[in-house]
Amino acid sequence: MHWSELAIELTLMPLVAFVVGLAMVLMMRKIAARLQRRVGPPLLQPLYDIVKLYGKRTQTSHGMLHEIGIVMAVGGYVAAETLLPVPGMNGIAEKGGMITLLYLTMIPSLGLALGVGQCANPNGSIGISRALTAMLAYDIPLVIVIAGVAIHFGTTNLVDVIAQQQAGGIATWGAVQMPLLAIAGLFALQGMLGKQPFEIYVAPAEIATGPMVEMGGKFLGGLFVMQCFQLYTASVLYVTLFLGGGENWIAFLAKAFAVLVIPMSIAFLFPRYRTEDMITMLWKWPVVLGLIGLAFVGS
Amino acid sequence: MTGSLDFLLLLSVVGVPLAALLAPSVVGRWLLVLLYVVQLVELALLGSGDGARSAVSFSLLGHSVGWQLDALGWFFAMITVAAAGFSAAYAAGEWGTLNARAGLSLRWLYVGLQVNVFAMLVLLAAGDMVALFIGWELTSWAGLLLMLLAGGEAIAAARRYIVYAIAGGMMVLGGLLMTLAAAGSLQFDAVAAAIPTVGTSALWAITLLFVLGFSVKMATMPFHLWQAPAYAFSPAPASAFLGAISARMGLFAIALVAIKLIGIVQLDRLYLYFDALNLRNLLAWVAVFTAILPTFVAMKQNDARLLLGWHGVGQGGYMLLGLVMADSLGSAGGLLHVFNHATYQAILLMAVFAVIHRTGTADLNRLGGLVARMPLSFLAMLIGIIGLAGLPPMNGFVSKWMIYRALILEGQPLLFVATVISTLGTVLSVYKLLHNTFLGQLRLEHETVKEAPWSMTIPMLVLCVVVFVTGVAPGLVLEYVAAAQQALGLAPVAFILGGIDSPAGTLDMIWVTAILLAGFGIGAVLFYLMGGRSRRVHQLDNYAGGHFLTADVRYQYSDNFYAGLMHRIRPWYRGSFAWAEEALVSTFGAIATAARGFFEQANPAHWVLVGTTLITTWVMWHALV
Amino acid sequence: MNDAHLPVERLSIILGEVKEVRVTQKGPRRTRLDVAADALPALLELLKGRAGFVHLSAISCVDWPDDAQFELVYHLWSYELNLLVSAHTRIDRDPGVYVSVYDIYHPAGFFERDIHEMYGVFFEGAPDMEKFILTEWDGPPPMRKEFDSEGWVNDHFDWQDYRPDWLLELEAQGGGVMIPPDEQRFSRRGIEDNDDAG
Amino acid sequence: MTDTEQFPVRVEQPDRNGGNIFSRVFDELTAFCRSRSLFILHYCTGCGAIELPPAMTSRFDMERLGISPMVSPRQADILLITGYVSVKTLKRVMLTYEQMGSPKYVIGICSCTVNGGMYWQSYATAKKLNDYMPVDLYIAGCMPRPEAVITGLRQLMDKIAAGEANGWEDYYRRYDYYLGHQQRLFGETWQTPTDVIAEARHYGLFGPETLGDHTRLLEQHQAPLEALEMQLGLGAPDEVKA
Amino acid sequence: MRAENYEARNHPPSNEFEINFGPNHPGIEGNYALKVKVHGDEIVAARADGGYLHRGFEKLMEQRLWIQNIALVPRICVPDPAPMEVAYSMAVEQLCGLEVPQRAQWLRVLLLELSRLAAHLFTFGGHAATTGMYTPMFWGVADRDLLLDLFEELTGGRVYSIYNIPGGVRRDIPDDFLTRLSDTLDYIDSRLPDYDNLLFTNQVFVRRARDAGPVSQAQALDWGVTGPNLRATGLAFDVRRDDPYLVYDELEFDIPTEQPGDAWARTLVRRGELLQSIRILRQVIDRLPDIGGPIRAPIPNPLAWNVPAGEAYVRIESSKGELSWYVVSDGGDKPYRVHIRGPSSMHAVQVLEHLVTGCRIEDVAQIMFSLDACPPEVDR
Repeated sequence: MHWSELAIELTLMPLVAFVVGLAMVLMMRKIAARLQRRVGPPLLQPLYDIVKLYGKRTQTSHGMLHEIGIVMAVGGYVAAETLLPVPGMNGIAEKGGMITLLYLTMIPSLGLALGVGQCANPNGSIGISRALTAMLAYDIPLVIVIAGVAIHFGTTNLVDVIAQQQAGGIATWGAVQMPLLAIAGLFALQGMLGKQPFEIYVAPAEIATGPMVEMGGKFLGGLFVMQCFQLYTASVLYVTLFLGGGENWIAFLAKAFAVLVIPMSIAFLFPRYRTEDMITMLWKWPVVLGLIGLAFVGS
Repeated sequence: MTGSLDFLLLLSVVGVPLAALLAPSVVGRWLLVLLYVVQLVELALLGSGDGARSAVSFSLLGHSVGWQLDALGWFFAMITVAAAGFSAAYAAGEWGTLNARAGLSLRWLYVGLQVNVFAMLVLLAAGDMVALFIGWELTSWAGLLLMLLAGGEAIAAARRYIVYAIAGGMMVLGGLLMTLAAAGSLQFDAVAAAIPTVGTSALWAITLLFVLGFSVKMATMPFHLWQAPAYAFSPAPASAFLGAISARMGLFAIALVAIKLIGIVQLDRLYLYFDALNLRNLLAWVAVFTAILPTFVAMKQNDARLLLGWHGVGQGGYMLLGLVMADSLGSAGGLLHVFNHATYQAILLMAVFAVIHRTGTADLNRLGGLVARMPLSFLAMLIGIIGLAGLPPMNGFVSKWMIYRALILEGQPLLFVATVISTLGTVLSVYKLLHNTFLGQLRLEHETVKEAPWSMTIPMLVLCVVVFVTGVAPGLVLEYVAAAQQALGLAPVAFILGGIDSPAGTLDMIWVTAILLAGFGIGAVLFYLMGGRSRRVHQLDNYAGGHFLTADVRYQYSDNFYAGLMHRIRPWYRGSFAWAEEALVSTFGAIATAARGFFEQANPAHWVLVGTTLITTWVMWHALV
Repeated sequence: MNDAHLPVERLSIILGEVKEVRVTQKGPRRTRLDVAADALPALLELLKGRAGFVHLSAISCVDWPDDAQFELVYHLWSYELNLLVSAHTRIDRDPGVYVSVYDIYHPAGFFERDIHEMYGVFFEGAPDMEKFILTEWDGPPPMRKEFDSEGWVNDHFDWQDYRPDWLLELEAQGGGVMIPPDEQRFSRRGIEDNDDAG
Repeated sequence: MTDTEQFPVRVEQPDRNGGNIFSRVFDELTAFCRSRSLFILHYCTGCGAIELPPAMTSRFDMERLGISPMVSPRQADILLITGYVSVKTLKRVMLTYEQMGSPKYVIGICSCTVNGGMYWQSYATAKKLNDYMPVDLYIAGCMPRPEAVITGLRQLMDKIAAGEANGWEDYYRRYDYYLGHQQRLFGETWQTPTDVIAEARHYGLFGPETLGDHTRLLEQHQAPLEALEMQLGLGAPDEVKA
Repeated sequence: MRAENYEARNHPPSNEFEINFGPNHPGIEGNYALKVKVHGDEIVAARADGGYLHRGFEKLMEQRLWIQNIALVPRICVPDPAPMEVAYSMAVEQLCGLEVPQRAQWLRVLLLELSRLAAHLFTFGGHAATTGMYTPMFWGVADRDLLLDLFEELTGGRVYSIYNIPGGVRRDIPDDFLTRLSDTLDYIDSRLPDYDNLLFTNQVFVRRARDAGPVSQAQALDWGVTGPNLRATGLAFDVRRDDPYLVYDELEFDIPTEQPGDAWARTLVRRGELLQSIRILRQVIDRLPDIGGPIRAPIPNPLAWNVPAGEAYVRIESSKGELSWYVVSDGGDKPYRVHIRGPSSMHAVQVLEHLVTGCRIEDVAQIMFSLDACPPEVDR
C-alpha cells in the first residue's frame, strides 16, 4: 500500500469513528427519551455539547496530569480506531490484531484514571476504582470471547477474521457459528459501555458522577469525545467479531447501530447493581456461556 | 581486551574486597559502579554464544566440574550485572550517605551485592550439574546477606527464607543424586542423552525434585509465601536488585534442567491422569496460579514495597508459563519477560524507595499527591507500571503478548483467560500503587517534600528509557533471546525489530507505538490548541458536595481501594491461603520423609546445611588455588 | 379498645399514683398534665413503662418572658392506648438549664438540640448539644421573644431597589405606590405603636 | 451605584466586528452552541426546585432544548437559585458559583431571590441575590410554573446567542463590589478557595473595579491557596527519614 | 468559610476519609447535607447537617396575623404541602372552637389524599433514581403533573394550593371536577402495572433495595419513626385510623404493612398507600355530591381576629409520617408560639445517621430517599 493512501486511511478512520460515535450518542439519548416518553434532544445536540464545552472561557485544571489524562483518553482511542478495520479501510489492523486492540483500548481508561487521580477528589478515585473493577469483571467474558473467536478463525488478525466471515455469507458469521460466544459477548458489551445494570462508576447519586466530578470545560468535552469513540469501538468490535464486519458502508453502519440498540434499551430499564453483584453477574452467566461456547469452538 | 569468563569471574571476586574497601565513601561507591560497568563490558565482549569456557575445572568424586557460559546464561548474566550496576548507582550518592549516617552498613551492602553477583555468575556459568548445584547454593546463601542487612521486619522474612532455601537445596541435592544414579554422570550432555532411557518413575522423581527445589527460589506456588516480605524490606538497592533478578535464578535453573536436559517432550511423558494432565500442563497451571494469586494478594497490600514484592512473585508465573509452552513464541516470551521484568521492577522499587527516602514511609495510606513534588519519580513509576501491567508501548506488553499468542496458538484458551485475569489484576493493583503514592490529595506534612536527588533519579530514568526502547524495538532483545532459545535446544523465535512476524498474528511495536504517539499527539492538539487556556487551582478548590473543603480534612480514597471487588473475592482469599498453606505443609512433610529415606536422619536440614557449607568451601578453595 | 373511655381511665389510674400532677382532659384522646420540673422525668418514665407511651411526638418550648420562664411541653403518644398526653412543665428562663430525657426517649435528642439553638436552653446529659440548623449563626437564640428579627434583617441586608418600567411610568404620572421601600413594610412594632396611639 | 440603575449588572457589549471573518464565524458558532447546550447545576437551593423535575421530565422535557442537569459545578453552565437562599446556603452557593466554569449564568427563580419574597422578615434568608453574584435573569413567581421556567430559559438562550448574558464577566470586573456584600454578611475573614482575582488576571477579565477596599481586606486575611505546580527541586534535605 | 480553615495543620492519621453528601449532590433530597466518614466503601460515622433551608418559620409566624400565616405554612414541606395547611387550620379551629362544615371536611380529605398521591409518585422516582434507574422518575413526575393539574383546577395553585383557611376551605369544586378526578385516577390505576414491571418487580431493583437500611420495629419505636417507615416494620398504625381527624373514620381503607423494614419494604408500603389513597378518593367522589352545606364556617374579620388564648396539639398523617403542630395563642391577633414537628425531623436526622452508619456508600442515597425525608420540614 502506498504510504499516502495509508496516511489518508489513518486520518479518516478516527474521524469516521468520531462522527459515527456522535450519531451513536444521539441514538442513545433518543432511545432513552423514547423509553421515558419524551422527545429527546435535537439532532446535533452531542455536537453542541462538545463545542460548548471546548468553548468555555475558564478551564479549571488540577495540574498537568489532569490535562494529560484527557489527552491520553482521547489520543488512545484515536490510535485504537486505526486498528479496527472498516469497509474499504484496514489501516494498520494487520500490524496489531485483536489482542493489541484489546490492550490499546485500556490506554484511555488508564489515562483517564491518571487525570482523575490528580484531581484529589475521592469521588473520582472511587469512580476509578469501580471502573477498574468493572473492567476486571467484563474483561473475563470478553477475553473468553476473544480467545474463542481467535481459535475459531485461527488468527488474531481482524482483517482475516472479517475476510473469513464474509467468505460464506451469513452462515459463516461469528454469531451463527458461535452463538453462545455471541451472547456472552453481549454481556461483555454491556459492561464495556458501562451502562445499567453495570453503571457503577458514574453513579451520580452515590459518588457524584465519579470520574467526571472535577471535569469541566474541555476536560469534560474530551470525555464526551471519548464517549463517542467508546460507543463506536465497542459496537464495531462486536460487529467485526460476530457479524461479519462490514461488506459495505451501509451494511456496516446498520449493523453497528443495530448492535447498540440492545444495550441501550436495557440500560434505561434497570438500576445499577452493587459492585459485587455486578461482578457476580458478569462472572457467572457470560463466563459459563463463554466456556461452553469455547468448548464447542475447541472441539 | 577480549572477553574471558575467567577474567570476568576474577573481576567479580576481586570486587568483593574492593567493595568492602570503597563502599563508605561517595567516590568509592561510584568507582564500584564503574566496576559493574567493566564487568558488563567484559560480559558483552564475551558475546552471546557457547565460546566462553572457564579454565578452572577440577574433579569431584570422579566427576569433572567446570564452568561454561552459554547464550542462556549470558542473557541472564547481562541482566544480573546490569541490575547490580543500576542498584549500586542508585545508592552511590545521597542515598548511601544519608542511610550510612542513619546506621546502615554500606560495606555490607556493597559486599553483599557483589557476592550476589559473583554467586549468580557462578551459577549461570555452570558447565555441569555439580557446578550448577554449587552455584545454586552460593546464590541462596548470598541472597541472605542482603536480606539480613535491614534488620527489623527483614530478619523474620530472612529466617523464613532460610528454611525454604535449605529445603530447596536439599531437593536439588536429592535430584542430583537421583540423576547420578540414573544417568551415571553429571555432565549435561551425558544426562541429556540418558534421560530418554530413564523409566517414568525415576524421571518423575528427578524432575519433581529439581523443579520443586528450584521453584523455591522462583517462589512459585506453593512456595510463594516467603519472597515478598524477604525482598521488600531489604535496603533500597538490595531490594531493587533482588526484586529484579534474584528470583529468576530459579527460572534459569528450571529452564536448564527441565528444558535443556530433561526436555519438554519428556515432560509430556509424565501423565497424572492418563492423557488429561501431564507434568507440563501441571507446570503451566502452577505457573498460571502463581501469576494470579500473588497478584491479587498484592492488590490488598498497604505497603508499596510489599505490593511490588508480591507482583515480583506473580510475574515469575508468566515466565514459567511462557517457558513450559516451549514453542518458539512462548518460550521467547518467557525469557524476554525476564529481561522486561528486571527493568521495570527495578524502576518501580527504585521509585518507591525514592519516595521512602523523601517522606519516610511506604504506607500507601500515608502518602498521596506526591506528583506535584516528585514528578520524576512519578514518571519513572508511571513507565514502570505501564510495563508491569503489560500495556503498550512499554516492553512488558511485548513479552505478555508473545505468551498470549503462544497460548492461543497452542490451543490453551483457559490458560490464556487465566493469564489475562492476572494481567487485569495487575492493572488494578498498580493503579492503586500509583494513585495512593503520587495521585490524590497531597498531605500537609508532604508539602515541602523535594524530588529525589539526581543520583537516584538518573538510574530510574535510564531504565525508563530502556523499558521504552525495548518496548518499541523488542527486536533488540529478542536477538539474544533467540540465541538463548537455541542454547536451550528450542526453535528460535522469528523476530523483527518491531516485534514478531508470524503468519497467525503480527505484532509490530514500532507501528503500534507510532500510532499511539500520533494518537496522543492528536489528542494533545485537540486538547491544548482547541478551547480556552486552562488555569491550575489548589487542591482545596474542589467539589465536596457543595461544602467547603478545609485543610484538615482527609480527602483521599486509599484504604481498601477496591472495596467493591473485595466484597466479592475476600472469602476466596482465605480459602486460597488455607489451601496454599496446607499444600506447603504437606510438601514439607513429603520432603522430610523423602530426606529421611536418603539420610536416615531425623533432622536432615542440619546435614544439608553442613554438607553444603563444606562443599562450597572446598570448591572455593579449589577454584581460587 | 372498643370503649373510648377505657384508655383514659387506665391512664388516670396510673396517674393517681403520682402526686403533684394536675390532669386536664382536653378531648377524647388529648390529656394535659401539668407537673413540676423536677418531677417530670420520673413521670415520663412511668408513662413509658406503665402505660406504653413509647412515642415522644415532640418537645415544644414556649418562651414566657413576662414570667421569666420557659414552658417545656412533652407530647407523648401511646400506641396501646391510642392516647396523646402533653406534659407541661416550666423552668426558669435564667439560667435556662434542664435535664435531658434522651435516656428515656431517643427522639428527644433532636428536639432538645433544636430548643438549645433556638432558645438557648441547655439540657444536661444530652448526648449532643451541638448546633444543627444555625451552625453558622452568631446572633442570639432567635426564637426568644426579645430577638427582633426585623431589626436584624434591616441591619444585615439591603433591599432590592428594582422597580419595573411600568411602575416608574405609573409613578411619573402620579400613581403607583409612592412609599419608599424602607417604609413599605408594616411591622409588629408599627402596629403596636398604632394600637397604642388608638 | 445609583438608584436609576435597575440592575447593577454592567453588560459590556463584545466587539462584534473585530477580528477576522474566521474568528467571527467561530465566535458566532460558539455562542450558538453555548445557547443550545446548557447544563444546569443539580442544586436545589430552595422550594422552587420542586418545579424543576416536571420541567425536566416527560411532560415538559427540557432536554429537547439541550438543557440537562449536571452534578458538579465544574460541569454546569447555569446556576439556578430556586427560591430563598438562607445565609448558610448562600455561602455554598458562592463557593459553587465560583467553581463553575465561565461563561456561567445565574437565574434567580421565585420571588424570594428578587427581594426576599414572603420571607422578607426572616433573619435567615438573603433578600437580594444580585448583591452577592450577578444574576442574568429573574423568573418571578411563587413558584414559577414549569412553563415559566422554560420560557425564562429560552430567554436566557436568546440572550446567550446574542452575546448579552455576560453577568459572569461582571463578577470578575467588579469583584470588589460583590465581595463587599459577601463580607458584610459572612464576616471579614470570609474566603472561598477560588482565587477570583488571580482568575481575572489569568483570563484577561481584570477590570478597574476588580480590586478595592474589600479585596484588600481579603488579602489581609486570606490563607494563600496557590496551585500545586510540579516542582523539580532537587536539593538535599537535612535529615534522614528512613 | 473563614480564611483560617485553609491554613495548614496536620492531616489525621486515620485511614478514613470524608465525603459530603450534599447540599449539592444528587444523592440527597433537597438542600440538605450528610457528612460521612468512610473507610473503604463503608460508612463509619455520619453526621446530618441541616439548616440550609432554614427560614425561621416559627419566628415568622409569630410576627404575622393568624390569617396571613395560611399563605406561609404550605412552604414548610415542599413536596407535600397540603397537610401543613390542614393541620394549621385545624389547630386554629381547635383554639377558636370552630366547627368545620361536613363538606369542607370532605374537601380537605380530597386535597390531602391527592397530595399524598402526588408525593408518593414523586418519591418512587427519587428512590429509583438513586439506584441508577431514571425512567420511573420521568414517568412518575409526569404522572404527578396530571394531579397537579387537578390541584390547579381546584385551588388555583399547582404546588402551594393555600386552599384551606381556618373554618373551612376557600372554594368549592369546579363543575365536572369529580369526573376529571375519576379519569385521572383511572389513568394512574392503569399505569400501575407498568410501574410494577419497571420498578416494583424489577429484580435488579429488588436486589438493590432489599436489606438496605433495615429498621426493626423496636428500633423504629425507639427512634420515633412514623408513617410509612413505621408501617414497613410491621406495625399497622396510621393516625388517620387510630387518632382520626376530619372524616377519616367514615372512610374505608386498609393500612398496608410490610415486615422487613428495609428500603424495599418502605417503597412497597408506599405503593400500597398509593392504592389506598386512590380507594379513598373514589369514596370521596361517590359521597361528595350528597354532602351539601357550606364550605366554611363563618369567621370574624380576619384582619382583626383575636384567637382565644389556649393551646392546641394537632396530629395528622402526611405522606412522610406523623405531622404535628403545637399552636399557642395568648389571645392576640398573632400566634404566640407555633411548633412544627415534621415527620422528617426524626427520619432525616437521627434515623438517617443511625441507618447510614455501617452501610455502604452505594446505599446512602437510597436510604435517604426510601425514608422519604423532607429537609425543609426539618429546617423550617
